[in-house]
Amino acid sequence: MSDAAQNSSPPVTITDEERAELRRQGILLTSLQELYTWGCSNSVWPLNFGLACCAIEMIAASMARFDIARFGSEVFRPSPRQADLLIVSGTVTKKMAPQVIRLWNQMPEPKYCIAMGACAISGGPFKQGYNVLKGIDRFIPVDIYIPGCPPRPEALLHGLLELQKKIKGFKISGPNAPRHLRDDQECNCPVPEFGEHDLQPPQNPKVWTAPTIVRSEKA
Amino acid sequence: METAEQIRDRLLARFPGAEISVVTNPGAAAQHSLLLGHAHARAIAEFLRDDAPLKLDQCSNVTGIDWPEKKIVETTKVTVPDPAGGPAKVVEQKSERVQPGYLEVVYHLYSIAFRHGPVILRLRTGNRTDQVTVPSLTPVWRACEFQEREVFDLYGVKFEGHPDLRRILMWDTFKDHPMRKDYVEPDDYEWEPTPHGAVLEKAKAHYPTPPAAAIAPAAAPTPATGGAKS
Amino acid sequence: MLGSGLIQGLAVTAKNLVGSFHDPARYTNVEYPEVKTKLPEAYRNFPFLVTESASDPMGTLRCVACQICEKECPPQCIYIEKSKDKKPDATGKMQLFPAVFDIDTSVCMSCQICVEVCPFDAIKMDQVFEVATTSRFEALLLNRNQLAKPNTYYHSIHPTEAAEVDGRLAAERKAAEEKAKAAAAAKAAAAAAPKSATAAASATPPSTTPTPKPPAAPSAEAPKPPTPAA
Amino acid sequence: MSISDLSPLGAQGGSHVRAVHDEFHGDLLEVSMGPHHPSTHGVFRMIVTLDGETIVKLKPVFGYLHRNHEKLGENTSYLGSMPYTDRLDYLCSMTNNWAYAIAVEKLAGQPVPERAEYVRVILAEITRLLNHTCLAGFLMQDLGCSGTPLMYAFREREKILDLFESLSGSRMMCNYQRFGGCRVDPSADWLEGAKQLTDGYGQFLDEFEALLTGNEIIMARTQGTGVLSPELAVAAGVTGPMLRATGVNYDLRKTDAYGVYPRFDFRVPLGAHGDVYDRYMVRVLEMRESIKILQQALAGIPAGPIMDPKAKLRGFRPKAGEAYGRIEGPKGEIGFYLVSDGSPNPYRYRVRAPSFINLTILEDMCLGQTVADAVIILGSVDIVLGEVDR
Repeated sequence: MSDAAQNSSPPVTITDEERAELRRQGILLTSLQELYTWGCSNSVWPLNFGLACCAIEMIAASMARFDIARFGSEVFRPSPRQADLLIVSGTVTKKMAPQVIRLWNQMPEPKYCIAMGACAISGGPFKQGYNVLKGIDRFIPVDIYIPGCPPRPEALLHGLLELQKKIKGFKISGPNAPRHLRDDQECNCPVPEFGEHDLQPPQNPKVWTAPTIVRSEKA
Repeated sequence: METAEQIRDRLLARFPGAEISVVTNPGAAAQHSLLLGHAHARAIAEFLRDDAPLKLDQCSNVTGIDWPEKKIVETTKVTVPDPAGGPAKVVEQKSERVQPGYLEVVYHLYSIAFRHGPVILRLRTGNRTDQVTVPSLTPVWRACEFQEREVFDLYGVKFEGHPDLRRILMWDTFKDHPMRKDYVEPDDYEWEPTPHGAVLEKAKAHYPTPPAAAIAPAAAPTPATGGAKS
Repeated sequence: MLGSGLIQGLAVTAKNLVGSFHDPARYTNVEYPEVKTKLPEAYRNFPFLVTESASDPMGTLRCVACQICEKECPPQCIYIEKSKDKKPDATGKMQLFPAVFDIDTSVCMSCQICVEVCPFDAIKMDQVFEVATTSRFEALLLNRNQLAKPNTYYHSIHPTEAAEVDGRLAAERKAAEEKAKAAAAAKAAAAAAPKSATAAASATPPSTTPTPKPPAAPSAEAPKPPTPAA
Repeated sequence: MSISDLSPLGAQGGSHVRAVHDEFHGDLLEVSMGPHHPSTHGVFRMIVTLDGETIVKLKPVFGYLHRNHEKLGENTSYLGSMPYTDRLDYLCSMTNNWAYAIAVEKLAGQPVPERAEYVRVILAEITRLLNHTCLAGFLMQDLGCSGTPLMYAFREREKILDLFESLSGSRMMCNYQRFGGCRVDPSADWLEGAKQLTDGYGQFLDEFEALLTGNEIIMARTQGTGVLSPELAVAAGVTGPMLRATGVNYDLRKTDAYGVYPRFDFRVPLGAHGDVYDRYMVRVLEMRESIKILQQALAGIPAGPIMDPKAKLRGFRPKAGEAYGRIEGPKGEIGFYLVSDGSPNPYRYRVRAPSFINLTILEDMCLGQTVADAVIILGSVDIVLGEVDR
């Protein structure tokens, strides 16, 4: 709404950047883009998929008090074919990981992933366990990380709003376009096999590489 | 309820020649247990279940414990007579022996009918590698079914007579027994920003230098006494 | 009558439907981003470090890098490196300070054990929960600059607890000052008394009172951390 | 595209649906329900063999949430395991805390002050209300009443969670009990809040029962479904409301008389048929008894310390020995078996998880029932996967 109001207000000042953007894409495309991302961001349907403790808070977020329906995400689909959003809500164990990745592969694009809670992000408190995956982002790309153990339902809603913000920033063409609008990017992730001691392979190097730790002072 | 000793004596009277001994628990709980030999274990379990004064009809908890081989240094004081004829000296002699390791299965039995318990049974394997079989008590108490499977999965104890002995928590192709004390986890310590202790040791393999030394100097705002590190 | 149970149930839903228009007990929705639930004072999410002053956070950290929280943290998400030198703390004692203090909030389980074990009231629980982010490694690993928050902030989120802590710290400080004063007085008295008396006096008091030193003059020797408040 | 591509289990877990030929039954169908299934309460999986719609075989598959709780417990201190127990049965963290605290207190011979015992009883009974209400909501969800009962249940749950949060600081993961007492002393305001909740809960239950108990569809679906005999229940170690629904009078609050339960006047509701409806009714009646206990406990809570003054928080090292401590959790007997070797970490840390052991007889209850009934039978067992797989 505010964007539209800004655009229609009389003293229109276009920055050079916007001018360049307009020149490249045209008014039609940018309006279409706005419409597209508006539509996408306000109808994010999550997959009805709970793993552990955080799933209870996810259910709580969909109940009367927090009411995720206010953001257009109350339609928890039981089938991955009808879902846009995978909320990884809980500990992903190594035994469960192939199934989670398969579910991700079965979701149609555009699809998003929220890692809800410490366990989904990094393994959390169960990180040092032999059967716990140290973060679902070892295998599938994650859009939003919500730390907390478990995050409050409001925190999940905040994460969802962040995701909507991210979707609203998408371009429909060009090099910054999201994965599903481009031909050169793979949408599916390889599913690991159960090995004798661990998953094979233990991570997907296309999605995940651990940075080296540099303990410099950040502002 | 009878004490562990009384139960043992009654069992010995009923099953002459059975290996039954009381394992005392030195802790505050004082829940003593009965260590059973393999030969009579199932018969004894059935007896305990059906015995009129005990009637331990509920097997509440089944668990494994791993006791790896342990080196025990024993110091014994020996009096050595002084060859010079003086008073005898007390000399400490150290002897080292290896206590063989074993796996132990513990059963906690209660009686719902008489509301007493626990009577604790223990079964031990011969060692931790090849003699890891104990008799299964699942035919006596159905409650042991999944729990014995769990002990098999996590400790590698084989239960003889179990109807469906498969891995229960880990996947079928998994090879290790992760609850054993000497289990080595798969190495996935690529990102350990806050390591210490055992985790630091494992994370070190993934960093060219130990993380502690790789730290960029902290540009600490200088406190009153000048705390800036070089 | 068949169907009466169904009708009764439908009456309940109708009551709730109608009730939701006028009864706040039946309309519990909190319209989150616009309206926020008032968090209870006890609410905890992630830890933060308390500093005495907002203008010089790094100079007035209460933390003395004793590493107790690092050891006690169940998921091991705290990483501390001690400083090489010392700075005076609030009571004027020379203390170490953390050169590096990192908390991995992607691992933290908000259990509050670090707060409970901290003898210096230096680490407390924050209430900020809107921390969703798009990047994992940098954004979720908080360093000491990000963790440091002034005592006034602590007062604003946990007023009762903060007042209690401040009261305790002030009492400790006062006790330390009085002790120092008494020790100084005793020293002066001892100096005035004849030498033999000094020897006798010095034999007993130092065991109960700490080294008599005025708080203003920081000493170079390692000070012991203050005893945790009971 | 083959069926195995469609299935979340793929080739590894066997396909989702598969025809099995059996010479006695003709063609049987093997259906893999879970680990991603909307009605399996988390990541539980059952491999169900069907003859038409009738179940002829059902094999539960565990381990999809096996988080190595016991191994982690052996690597952390006694205190450090306390927050992990919250995450076992994540609907009832307070009772898990208490069961663990009671086991450690047994191990170390640690006394608990009277006020703390009262607070523990109050919290445990509130947890029982919370768990049974949510269970009823989820069970109705499994039955097909989408939304409404669950939504009412969660409305009440939020009230309880607000209480927990204002006391312990967290909605679900309370981490509240300590060895020799409780972490914080509940204020008079908090106790007043608990009183209000207790007083209002009866009214909610009346409404909830009006919605569900007399409903003909629920009766038709649940009565006579998933019948469990008392003999089998006892042999299989089934505990809690599951066992009492079969008519066996066994409640640890009465038999073990732990805490200050002997001081309260309450009854143990028993079922007669052992079917799904009885399990639901036993839980509803238990909630009514819990309200009675709460009223007595809130009226009689004494003043005094909340922690034993000699209790140690850090450097807690019980001397060598072992102890098995158990309490009546909302799901059944939750017990902790601890072996100490005198070090700060337990040598062996074992959780006796009620919902894991209650699943032993899942197949027996489901045989001969239709596949739709398997879902509600599972729902009535009341499992939480955090506890089943640990």
